[in-house]
Amino acid sequence: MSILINKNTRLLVQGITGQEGFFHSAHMMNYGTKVVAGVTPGKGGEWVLDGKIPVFDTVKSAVEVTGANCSVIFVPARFAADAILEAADAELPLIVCITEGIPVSDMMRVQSFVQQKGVRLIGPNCPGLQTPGACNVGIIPGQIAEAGSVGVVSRSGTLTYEVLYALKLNGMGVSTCVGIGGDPIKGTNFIDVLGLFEDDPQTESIVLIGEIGGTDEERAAEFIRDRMTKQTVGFIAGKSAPPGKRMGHAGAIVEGGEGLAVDKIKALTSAGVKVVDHPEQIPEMIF
Amino acid sequence: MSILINKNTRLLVQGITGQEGFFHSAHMMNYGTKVVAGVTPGKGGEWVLDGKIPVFDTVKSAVEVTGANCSVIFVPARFAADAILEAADAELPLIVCITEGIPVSDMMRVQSFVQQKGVRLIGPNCPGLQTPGACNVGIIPGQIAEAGSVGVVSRSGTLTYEVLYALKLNGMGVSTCVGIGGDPIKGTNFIDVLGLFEDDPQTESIVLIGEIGGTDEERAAEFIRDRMTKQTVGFIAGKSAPPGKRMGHAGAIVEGGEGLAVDKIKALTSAGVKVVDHPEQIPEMIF
Amino acid sequence: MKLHEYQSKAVFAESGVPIPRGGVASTASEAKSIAQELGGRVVVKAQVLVGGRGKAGGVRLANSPLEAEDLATQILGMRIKGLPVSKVLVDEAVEPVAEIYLGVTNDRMMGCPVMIASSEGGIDIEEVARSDPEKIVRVYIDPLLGLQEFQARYLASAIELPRNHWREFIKICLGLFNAYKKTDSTLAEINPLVITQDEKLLALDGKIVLDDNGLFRHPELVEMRNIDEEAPAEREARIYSLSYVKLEGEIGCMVNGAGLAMATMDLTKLAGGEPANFLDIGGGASAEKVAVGLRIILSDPNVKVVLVNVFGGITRCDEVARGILSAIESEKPEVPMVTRLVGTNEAEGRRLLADADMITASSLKEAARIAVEKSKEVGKK
Amino acid sequence: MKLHEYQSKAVFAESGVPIPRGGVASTASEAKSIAQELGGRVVVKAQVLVGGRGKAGGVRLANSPLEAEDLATQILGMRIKGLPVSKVLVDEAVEPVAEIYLGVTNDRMMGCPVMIASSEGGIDIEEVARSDPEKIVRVYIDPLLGLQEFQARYLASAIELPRNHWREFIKICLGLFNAYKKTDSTLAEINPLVITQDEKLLALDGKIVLDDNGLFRHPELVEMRNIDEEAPAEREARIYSLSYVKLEGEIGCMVNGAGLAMATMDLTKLAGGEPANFLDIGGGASAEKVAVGLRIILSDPNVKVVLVNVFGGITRCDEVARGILSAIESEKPEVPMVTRLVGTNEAEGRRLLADADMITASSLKEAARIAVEKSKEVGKK
Repeated sequence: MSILINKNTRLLVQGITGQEGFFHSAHMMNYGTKVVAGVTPGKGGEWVLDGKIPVFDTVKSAVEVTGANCSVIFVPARFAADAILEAADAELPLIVCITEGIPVSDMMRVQSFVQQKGVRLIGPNCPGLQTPGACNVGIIPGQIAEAGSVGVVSRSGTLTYEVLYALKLNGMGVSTCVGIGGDPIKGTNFIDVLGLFEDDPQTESIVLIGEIGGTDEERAAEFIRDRMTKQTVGFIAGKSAPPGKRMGHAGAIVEGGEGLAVDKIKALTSAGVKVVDHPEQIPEMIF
Repeated sequence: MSILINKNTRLLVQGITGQEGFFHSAHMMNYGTKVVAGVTPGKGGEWVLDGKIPVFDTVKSAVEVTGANCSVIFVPARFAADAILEAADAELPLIVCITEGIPVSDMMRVQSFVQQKGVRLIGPNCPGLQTPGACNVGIIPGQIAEAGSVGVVSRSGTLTYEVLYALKLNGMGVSTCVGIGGDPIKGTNFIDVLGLFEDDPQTESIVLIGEIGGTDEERAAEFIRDRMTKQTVGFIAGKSAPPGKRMGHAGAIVEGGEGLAVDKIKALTSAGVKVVDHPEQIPEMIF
Repeated sequence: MKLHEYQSKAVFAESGVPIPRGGVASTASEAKSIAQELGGRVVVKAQVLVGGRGKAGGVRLANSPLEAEDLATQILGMRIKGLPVSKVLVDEAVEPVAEIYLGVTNDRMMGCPVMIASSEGGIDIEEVARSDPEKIVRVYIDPLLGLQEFQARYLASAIELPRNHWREFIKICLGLFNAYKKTDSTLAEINPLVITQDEKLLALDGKIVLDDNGLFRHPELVEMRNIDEEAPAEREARIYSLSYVKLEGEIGCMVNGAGLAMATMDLTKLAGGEPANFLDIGGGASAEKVAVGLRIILSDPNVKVVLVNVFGGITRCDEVARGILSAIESEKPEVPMVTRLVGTNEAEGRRLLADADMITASSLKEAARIAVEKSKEVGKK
Repeated sequence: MKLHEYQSKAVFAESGVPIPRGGVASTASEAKSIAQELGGRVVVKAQVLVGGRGKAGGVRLANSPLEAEDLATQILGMRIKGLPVSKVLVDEAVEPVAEIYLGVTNDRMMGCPVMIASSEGGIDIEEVARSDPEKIVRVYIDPLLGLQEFQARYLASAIELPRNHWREFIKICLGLFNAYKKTDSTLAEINPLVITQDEKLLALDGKIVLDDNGLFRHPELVEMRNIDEEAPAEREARIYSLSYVKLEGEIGCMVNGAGLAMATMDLTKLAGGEPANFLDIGGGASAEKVAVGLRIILSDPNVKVVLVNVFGGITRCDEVARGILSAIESEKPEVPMVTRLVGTNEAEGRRLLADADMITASSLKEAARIAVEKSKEVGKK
């Protein structure tokens, strides 16, 4: 078993006729993901991707017609909050938002509504999820991971690909890879995913990739100490980042003495996590 | 046993130094209610009611110091939403709002927050609750009911007193009387209270007093049909009220063909409720 | 409190809802100059707070400023369902291609605002609800979040609005919701919202009902109240915070508490009479307020008997009695009065009324029975 | 994006927060006339987007317009922590009786705004957090409901503000929250909020940090950006949507992805070097963007070697190679370049770079090691 997505995931793509949405929909379909519908307001009734995927005006009608149970969002930042709210209102149990650059004020409102509705949001500003061999939701390249027993959870994109690739080169496979995103306020945190991995029989060990900013890794360390039985290997990016500067990701900033890589490494290490110095070291730490 | 309030209720009065709050606090204390604190912003540190009741600036501090577990609100309408929000934020499990005239827009916001917090609001625009012989929260006169086995739930004030008095004249006692209030949007509805009465061993039969406007009574009828085993006697005020006119209570209006007394009486009757023609008939229907 | 069409449309326009060009006139010559300024055909519309203006001849098309003047003269002289027309709205005439209904109101059961749209605009939405319920589409709005674009899009899609109008329609939905919210309305409605021949959306008629409890936040809206249109009794009741509703019967009722007042009316009817009014003097009423209430009842020429029913709690029976005596002294009513006082200071109240020419009853049922009997006796005289 | 003190205070004032009388000047003579208009003592404050102005002599009291002019001349000639002072704020001088801290920011962990107050204002709140943590009071704000009066009252009570100031303080809290919300800020702070000798509250200094992601909603705020204060490299990066942070080391890093860019810097450091910058070219970067990125790196005179690390996904290695070649052609860099390209179109990318004078590495670790070695060699020359 994997977590969150599998062969039965019926995927809806919000923003399917946009450049990015279109490009990645094709990739996801090639991967074998069941893309069942797209939404672009004003384009309902069209068919895209070799006439295979119907486009709807609203999420509600797309879900009613196609039975989609997961949505991935590729709409521009200024429309993304509305898109997430629409998916949450339609009570899609899993919503994955790839979009980067959503205002924090929007995300706070969205988060509050999503929690009220009891649905799960992954992201925003994330690469999505991949259950190798079964389902790919988002933009994680398809050829860099094989199915296996390592669960991967990460705040980063390319750095995660690096880790997946290193695992593959070392003959190790992945149960599910979850990119939770680099924004300060996000739908799903490390501890949510760690809990799912702990309960997933396929997952035998876990790779956690964190970075500077916030205290998510510290909370993860607490959770690992108190609740996890499976082995966890960690990497924290940004040891060399100066305080007060935003390192690309909206959430990657050390502020008021909070969010330092060294504190996160300390917390994880004392919770029993093996924290490596560079991503290519990860495979050798897993046994 | 009674419902919602009893001898262990530790009551906080919001607006205790106002004319109404002060007057009714004295009455409630005379009744034997454990009034433990008052709140009036800017008057924290004073003592009122013969120096027996400490006044606090905030609900939070009042609760911390006195362990209050119920609040009754007497503040003017324009400050009432804030007062309810403050009580809900302090997670007081029972909040009773007597204030009349709160804007509907305020109540919609308040309601949403109160539900998120998981606390119970009674009212607004209600006379409060009384468990005869044990506790009186609000403005129901103290001498018109005896302890007993009849549960009373009502959208009205004086009409309820009339019923309580008629019961008393006929030698019948009351377990708890709950005035849920005459506003269109309120914290607690008939079905909430009916459920509590159904589960309360002391309550053997129930009097439900409704009025025109909305569909609360219709929903109550459904609930009674499906879930209640105890005898319920009903009265609906407003059979002679013309449509489109507001009969005093903000919620007492027949609009768009909805809220007619005749429909409510029909629904209740077909759910097995004995609906009487005038309040003084009620005692003879209870056995 | 209801706003007039012209007032509602002004509120909508402030929130970005497009309305026809036009102006409001109190005289025919004002109407003429507005028509002149607008040019072309205009529509002259009576501004009264009651439905059915059109059928009553209160909405007329004029081909010229002179005709507009003429029609305004006629309409300004009308009474529609008893209400005088003191203003007309003169709008550019628009020939709609389609008529849509769009409104937002409070949903009591859901405890939140609901926005309602229908492709069948231009007629009463309750009529559509009866005849074509599937033509009505609703979205429930989170009171904390407010209306979201996706909800407006859903409405556009569900009423099958042509796609070229979506952007504008969504803007109008958001504008209407904003108007509803910022005025603390209980209803804000555009009916019809039309598609014009040049492919624009326009709010041809509008209605706002304000929440009286929210008026303290809107002194600018309170000023829009036209007191000329209020009956004097209603105005007096409003000023003294009495809940008063005039009815058509002959038994005047004065009661403390809304539920008890309705029950008293109902019982009067059950006993074979007809209530002349609903009147709730509220909790803890002063003698002055009681006296005003009684004066309002007595000012209704239909009233043949007065029934006072007070269950004292915060309200003190002696205070009520004093109010009654004071009104009797000033008004010297010739109709019989039946009183039933129970509760706080009941004995003192009865004592005060003992010398007045007053019938007392101990139960509500008895009081109603006597009042009806008396009303019939008066009728026979 | 940060707003200057004078800009922040203007935003606060619009939301009803009281600020001192004053004006902003770009020249000493403007400063003089503002001082003249204000009368009395004034304070002349350097407007730079960096802390520690006071210690650097950028905030001075003037007893006369002439003195204000003199001080403005001095301050306008200063550089504070490397930033030139191009404007001064001239405010009426106020002698505070008490200094309060009041700020609102986003709480990452709670996912909502938090308002923070302290009776210990006038100093950095992080310092108070270290020395007197119990002097800091927080209220978490429901993002849909917004700040409520009871929460502001709680702050007033918890910082033991004298009661006569509560009403005004609550108004200021609501105003500050409104300013924070309507500008999509991540921080809006009044420090200090002072009680004056005539018992008034006044926002003596203010700071707003805008959410760059929210700027599309605020063209009027974007215009407040003073591009003179940006380093040219930062400005170019911003225009091309590159994430660039200048650092003090000698190894220039160009990477796709923020996390990978940090990891590359970290590894450089682990190998004994110092990164010269953080630079994320983003996902799916074009050759042009890559070339701009490389130019920015090469414009830093400290850079002794360039390390390019690209893990191709959406980003294509051949496109990156083309960008590198184009930058090499135009910039003709003399520093060695180490590249590691993996993933989409990796072979084509390597082929393109084969002819250029370029060191290639296959692993990240190896790339970092070589880059550090090369930087040391350069150093020895």
